[in-house]
Amino acid sequence: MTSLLTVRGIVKTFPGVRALDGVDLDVAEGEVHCLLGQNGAGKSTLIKVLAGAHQPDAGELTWAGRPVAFPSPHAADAAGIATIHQELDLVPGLSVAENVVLGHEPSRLGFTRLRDAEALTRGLLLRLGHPEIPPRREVGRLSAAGQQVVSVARALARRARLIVMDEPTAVLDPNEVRNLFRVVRELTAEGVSVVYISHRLEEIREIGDRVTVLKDGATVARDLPARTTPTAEVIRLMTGRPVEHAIPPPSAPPGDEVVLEVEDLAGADFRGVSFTVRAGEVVGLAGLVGSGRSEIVETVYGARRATAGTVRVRGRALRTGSVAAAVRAGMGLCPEERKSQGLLLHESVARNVSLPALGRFARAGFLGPDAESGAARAVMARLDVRPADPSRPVRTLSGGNQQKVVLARWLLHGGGVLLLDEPTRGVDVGARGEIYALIRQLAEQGVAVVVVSSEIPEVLGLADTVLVVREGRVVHTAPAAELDEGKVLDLVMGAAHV
Amino acid sequence: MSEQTTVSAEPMATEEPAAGPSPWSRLFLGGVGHNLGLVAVLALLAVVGVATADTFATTANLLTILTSASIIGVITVGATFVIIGGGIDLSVGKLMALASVWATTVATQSFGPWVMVLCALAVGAAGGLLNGLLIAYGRIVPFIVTLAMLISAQGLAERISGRRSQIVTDPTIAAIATTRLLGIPLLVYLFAAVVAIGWVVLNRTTFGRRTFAIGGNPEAARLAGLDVRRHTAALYVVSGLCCGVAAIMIASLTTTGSSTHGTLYELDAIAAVIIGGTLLSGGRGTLVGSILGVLVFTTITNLFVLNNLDTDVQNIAKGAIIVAAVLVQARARRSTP
Amino acid sequence: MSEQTTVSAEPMATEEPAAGPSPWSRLFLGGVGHNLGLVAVLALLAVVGVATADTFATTANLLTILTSASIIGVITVGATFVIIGGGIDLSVGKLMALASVWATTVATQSFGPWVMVLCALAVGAAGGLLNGLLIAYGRIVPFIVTLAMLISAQGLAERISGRRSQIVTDPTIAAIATTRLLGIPLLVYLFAAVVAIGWVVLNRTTFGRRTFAIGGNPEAARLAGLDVRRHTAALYVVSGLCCGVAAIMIASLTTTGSSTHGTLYELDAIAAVIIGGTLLSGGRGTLVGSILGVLVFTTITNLFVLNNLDTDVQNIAKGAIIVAAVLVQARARRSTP
Amino acid sequence: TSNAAPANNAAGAAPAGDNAEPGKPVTIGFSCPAADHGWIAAIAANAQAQAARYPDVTFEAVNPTTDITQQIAAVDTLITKKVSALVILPNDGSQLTALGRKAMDAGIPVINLDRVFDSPLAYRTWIGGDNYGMGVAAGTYIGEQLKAKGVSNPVIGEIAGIDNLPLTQDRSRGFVDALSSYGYSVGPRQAADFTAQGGQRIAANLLQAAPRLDALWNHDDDQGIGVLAAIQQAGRGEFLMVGGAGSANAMRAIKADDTVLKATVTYSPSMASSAVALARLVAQNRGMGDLVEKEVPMSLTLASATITKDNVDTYLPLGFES
Ligand SMILES: Nc1ncnc2c1ncn2[C@@H]1O[C@H](COP(=O)(O)OP(=O)(O)OP(=O)(O)O)[C@@H](O)[C@H]1O
Ligand SMILES: Nc1ncnc2c1ncn2[C@@H]1O[C@H](COP(=O)(O)OP(=O)(O)OP(=O)(O)O)[C@@H](O)[C@H]1O
Ligand SMILES: [Mg+2]
Ligand SMILES: [Mg+2]
Repeated sequence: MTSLLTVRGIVKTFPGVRALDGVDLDVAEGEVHCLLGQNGAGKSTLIKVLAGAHQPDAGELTWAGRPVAFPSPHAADAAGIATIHQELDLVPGLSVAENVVLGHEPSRLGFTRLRDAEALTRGLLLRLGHPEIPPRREVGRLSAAGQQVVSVARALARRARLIVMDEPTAVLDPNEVRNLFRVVRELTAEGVSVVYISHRLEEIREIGDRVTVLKDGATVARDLPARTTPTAEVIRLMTGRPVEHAIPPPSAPPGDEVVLEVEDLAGADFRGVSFTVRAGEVVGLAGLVGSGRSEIVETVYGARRATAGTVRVRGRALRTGSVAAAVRAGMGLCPEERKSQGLLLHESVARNVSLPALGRFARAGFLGPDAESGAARAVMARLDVRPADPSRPVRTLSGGNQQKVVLARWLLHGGGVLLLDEPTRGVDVGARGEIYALIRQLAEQGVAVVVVSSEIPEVLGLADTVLVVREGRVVHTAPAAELDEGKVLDLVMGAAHV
Repeated sequence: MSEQTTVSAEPMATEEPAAGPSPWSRLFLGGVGHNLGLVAVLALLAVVGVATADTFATTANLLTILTSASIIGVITVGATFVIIGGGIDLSVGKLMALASVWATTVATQSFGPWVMVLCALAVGAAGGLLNGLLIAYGRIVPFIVTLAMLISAQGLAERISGRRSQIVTDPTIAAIATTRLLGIPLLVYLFAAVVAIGWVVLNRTTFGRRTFAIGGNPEAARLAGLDVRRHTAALYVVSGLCCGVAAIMIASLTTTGSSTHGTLYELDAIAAVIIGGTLLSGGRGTLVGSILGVLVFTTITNLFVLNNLDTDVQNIAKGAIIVAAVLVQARARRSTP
Repeated sequence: MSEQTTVSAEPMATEEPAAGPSPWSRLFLGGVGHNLGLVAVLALLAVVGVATADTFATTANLLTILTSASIIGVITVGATFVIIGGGIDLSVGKLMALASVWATTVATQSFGPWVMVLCALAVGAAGGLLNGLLIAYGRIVPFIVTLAMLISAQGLAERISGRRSQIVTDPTIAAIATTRLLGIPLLVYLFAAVVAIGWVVLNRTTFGRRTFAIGGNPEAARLAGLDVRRHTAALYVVSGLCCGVAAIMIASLTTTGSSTHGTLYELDAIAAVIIGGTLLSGGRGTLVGSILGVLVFTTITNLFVLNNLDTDVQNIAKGAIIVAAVLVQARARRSTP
Repeated sequence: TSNAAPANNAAGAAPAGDNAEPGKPVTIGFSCPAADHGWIAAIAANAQAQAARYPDVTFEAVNPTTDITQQIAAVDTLITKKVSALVILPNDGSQLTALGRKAMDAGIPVINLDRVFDSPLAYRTWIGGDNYGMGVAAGTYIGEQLKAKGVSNPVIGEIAGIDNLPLTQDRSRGFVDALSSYGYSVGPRQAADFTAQGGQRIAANLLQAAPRLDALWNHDDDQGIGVLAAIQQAGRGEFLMVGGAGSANAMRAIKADDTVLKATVTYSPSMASSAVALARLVAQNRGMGDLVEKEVPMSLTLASATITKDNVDTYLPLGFES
């Protein structure tokens, strides 16, 4: 294998953080090179260096045998590196086609040739298995999964020699992951190299050729064979410790008291949803991306207006369309989009954690300085949020720890009902295990939990009862013990699955 | 409401096509279609006009409305670019005043009309460039930079003019406001030309589409390899150029160059752009909407004068009408797909 | 320039504590600390003042600066709340004018000073409430609502006053501007009191904390169970109340209630808030910064008056100084952690 | 000081008679609104020029401003400096009354120029134009002309200045009163803003409101430039127009007699020259030479003259540049 890209000793510091501290990486032509590491290990920072979006403080890049520097995204692009960034990097107000060609618009005399752009886009979407996405549709109106597909299409449009994918599958369901992998295989067959980042280790095993592991901004292992290195070994390298990444089984059956009752609930895109959650029970919602699960839990929570149906907590009906009422009744929601829906990124951890329970720390509306930081410190310790400093701005925490902050918020608020929408999206294996353990622990304390997840094993492992959602209807309800992965997959796909 | 709830946080839609024959007509209809509310408001104002003033529906009066709209309209075209690109330009009115003063000094006028036009355009573009450089490369927020420019341009205009209205003696420039082609004032053609050019640039050129990208998600635009800074600076130059064109127009219309021209135009222009459906945060908007917004404002003024209302009543009513117009517009938006 | 671009979009920091002795002093120093640049600008202006005008450093002159700052300062306190909460209020100046007119009608004055004060506060609060309801529940963008309010309030103030300055005959109200305690004008105490209350509310109450949350991420605040709409409406009431207080102050200082009061105060207040480091997009800012911003503006004006500069030169210089001040401020920010 | 170079047309007179003799040296403080208008620019220039004619006068002008609080602060500095007399043209008379009172109490005589203070205790002498009289002059001229033409039921338009100012209302009142003595009334009336731009905008729309006009009074010659432009652009000429204030431009147009502008009624900025002369006399405890009284009178209202083609040459030197 000839080496396409060689990275040596890259160092990158942000004010107060050493994000990269001597990273080495070798990418060969036509391989899928996997980059692994915990949240905050520096994966995204590294690929931003490769994309010319960050300038390294030290270190060397060699591209096709020649030393290079990428002073701007444009330079990396010109060299033949295309990047799919972790945060959705699309312009919501532009059409799909315009996003795909952004920066490389086919044009004559400055006039964009929209037809050419649309034809190109249509071809790429077809190749990605999504001919149904109209090239003229505004990107902001697509689902998260649809947007991810557009990001991939955009990278393909560049005809690059190296495509970097930063957690492209976080918002994709199994069907679409399969589609993506097919495309990746086609690419590598043509000699294109792919750097692939994911927290789902089984994906690495399926698509990867070699693995490089980052820890605390440094390379701790290079060029491990992706298919043969034992999972436990990879996790040990990433975390520096052996981690139990299986989901702990429930230690006791749930109680009898019904805490949450949802009856015949309907919203814009779902109908006739009824279920109950008992104290200590975990109910899982399985389904494809876009099947309406998020909409269901958000409607239960009052964040969206229900068109019909009632939600009762401990027998008392909630006012529809009022989050405040739901929170008062003891409900809490960890939303799907952590950053845009869950966190005040620029505020401290303590202030994020105390937000719903703020009144408790005030006397007649007045707060002492750092009134809540003690309480915040306590819940942070319970969840092992790292670093354990309540005054740190949340944006400086890694993804997994940010997720824990949202959980900590509801732990501190202490209601009886917790709604978790994709609680482990973008969370590394280590933190994932901790979140699983926490959900268990809460259930054992009598909290009624609803979990939405696109990862079927996760739903099956966590839930006592599983609801399968398809196109806005609950198509199947069963105890988790009666289901297995294949069966659920059949159910979520429905007739579409052949 | 339906599934739109997900996106309802974004009250505006771009000139995105629904579905139609050619892409050109699609885009144009899109622009109007999304502004049906404003068209309805204009129609309503017209009904009120016809009902309350017999002269409202005369050609002469409609041309008066268009002529009144022409100057602030040209400025609004530039403001639309800046706002869609994620910025704001408070300096437009006084940049226009400065350009009008500079172009009408005795010295400039002695060189004839072309030099006057060039001078106005150059002053506008230079002011815009300074705005743009300070914002894009000096990294100062646009609000502050353009406010400072407003203040300084006003001072400079006063200084140059000695705080006197400078009379336009050049017959060619003076003739712009009095010439008519096929019965329509030249100023209206100029206005239409600037709008047309602006529309084409915004919707049909790479520059225009990149403006949306930079306003909608500057980080994504940067990662896509766009030179966000240069483009941002260019947007303020566009706005400055529009001010230069408007300066010539107002010098001709009032037969003067004066530091008092364009007072509060910045608020009028921004209000027209926002009423027209452009997001103040950038990334989405239509030029057609902005122009409709300008027409709403100008028609309101015309109605007031035709009905001989007192200034105080005019003001009270104007505020209420603006709010009502936006409510109608928002309702119309929500009910159309 | 390089990689900083990613984070440079966030030039400002909150009153977020660095690390220090007591939490209280930490927070206060935090407010000043993050505004070291502005303090430096003020110091620089003071040096220029002492060098160019012998009367600059006199107690009388410094008190003149503070008195001049007091009215726009009170308004800026309200504007800071609104802007941190993610909104904007263009109506402040004319809401103040309306309140001053209403509180000084012959009828109101006949009821004595307390009723006058109550009247001003009620008018301010009512105007703010109307703003707030239209924005929070009518879902119209703040720029448009408050611009409409500016225009209507102006008209109403003209209507009520019959376009004449109404003389304050009540001796108690008139005395506010002339009374001094320990040599310091009562207006300055009032200003200080409003700032102190504003600071405590913003930094020490759940209301203030929620204001930051709502401005920083309204969706997250809503999903955390905050009543974002009610809170947003309340912010405009706070701003309106500040206008009411300012109305009494200006009525006393000028001994009149007039529809001409407060012209362009909206731009001054917003500029002070932004120069003070508050993000126009909301979520972050300090009250101390806003007040320093007001002092910078007032000191510049004072310097100009003492040096007897022409208005035109004043304006040219003022624009340049504003840009320079923000550059100094930004530099200072970047170099402190 | 504002407009350092005295304008070449600055109105005023060299001192004559007894009062020409230099008296005790005095310092005259001066404050007026910032000029964004030819009339006010002329006020500042005239005051400055007049003061320069007296060897015994030191002229201290504070910088002009449109912000009332700034003007208060500026005049305050003059009081602190203990000038011998103050000439004040306030942005708003009511709002500066307290300060005028303060100066008078401190023993500094105040010459109140044009916009009047609320209390006579706040000034020693008031000198200003006659806004009401201006309206009367305009109304009378228009009345005479229309009567001579024998027009019945004429449509008479009015374009005011800033409606918010008391002076605008006084002018309008005088106009209405004078017209009513001819049995006429005002038809379309709109307010502009003393700028050429405002004049153009309002006039363009007003001409649409009135398809036929017989006469139009425009309060201000500065905004009149815009009004005339709009009239020309609309191709109208069936009526006669009267201006206000008396700018050099307007006078030249009247003299040329090629537009609808046939007359203007004065509100001359020469009053600033006179105010400085009065301030000097008051500060030196002298009276007005030709009067019997030993003191300067308490109040002087200047008459508004009507300038037409016939007398324009006499007034041209007093006209101010727009
Ligand atoms: N712009 C920035 N400013 C300051 N710190 C940053 C910035 N970007 C990243 N960091 C910090 O650098 C470290 C590495 O972050 P990075 O995003 O590269 O991690 P990652 O491996 O991609 O994690 P994840 O799996 O959660 O995506 C983290 O501590 C992060 O907080
Ligand atoms: N391709 C698409 N285009 C437009 N809207 C879509 C698309 N896919 C889904 N949606 C919208 O998303 C909503 C359902 O998505 P929701 O987020 O509730 O589902 P989900 O099962 O939680 O999926 P996800 O994992 O993406 O959150 C529906 O309102 C649907 O209209
Ligand atoms: Mg990452
Ligand atoms: Mg979901």
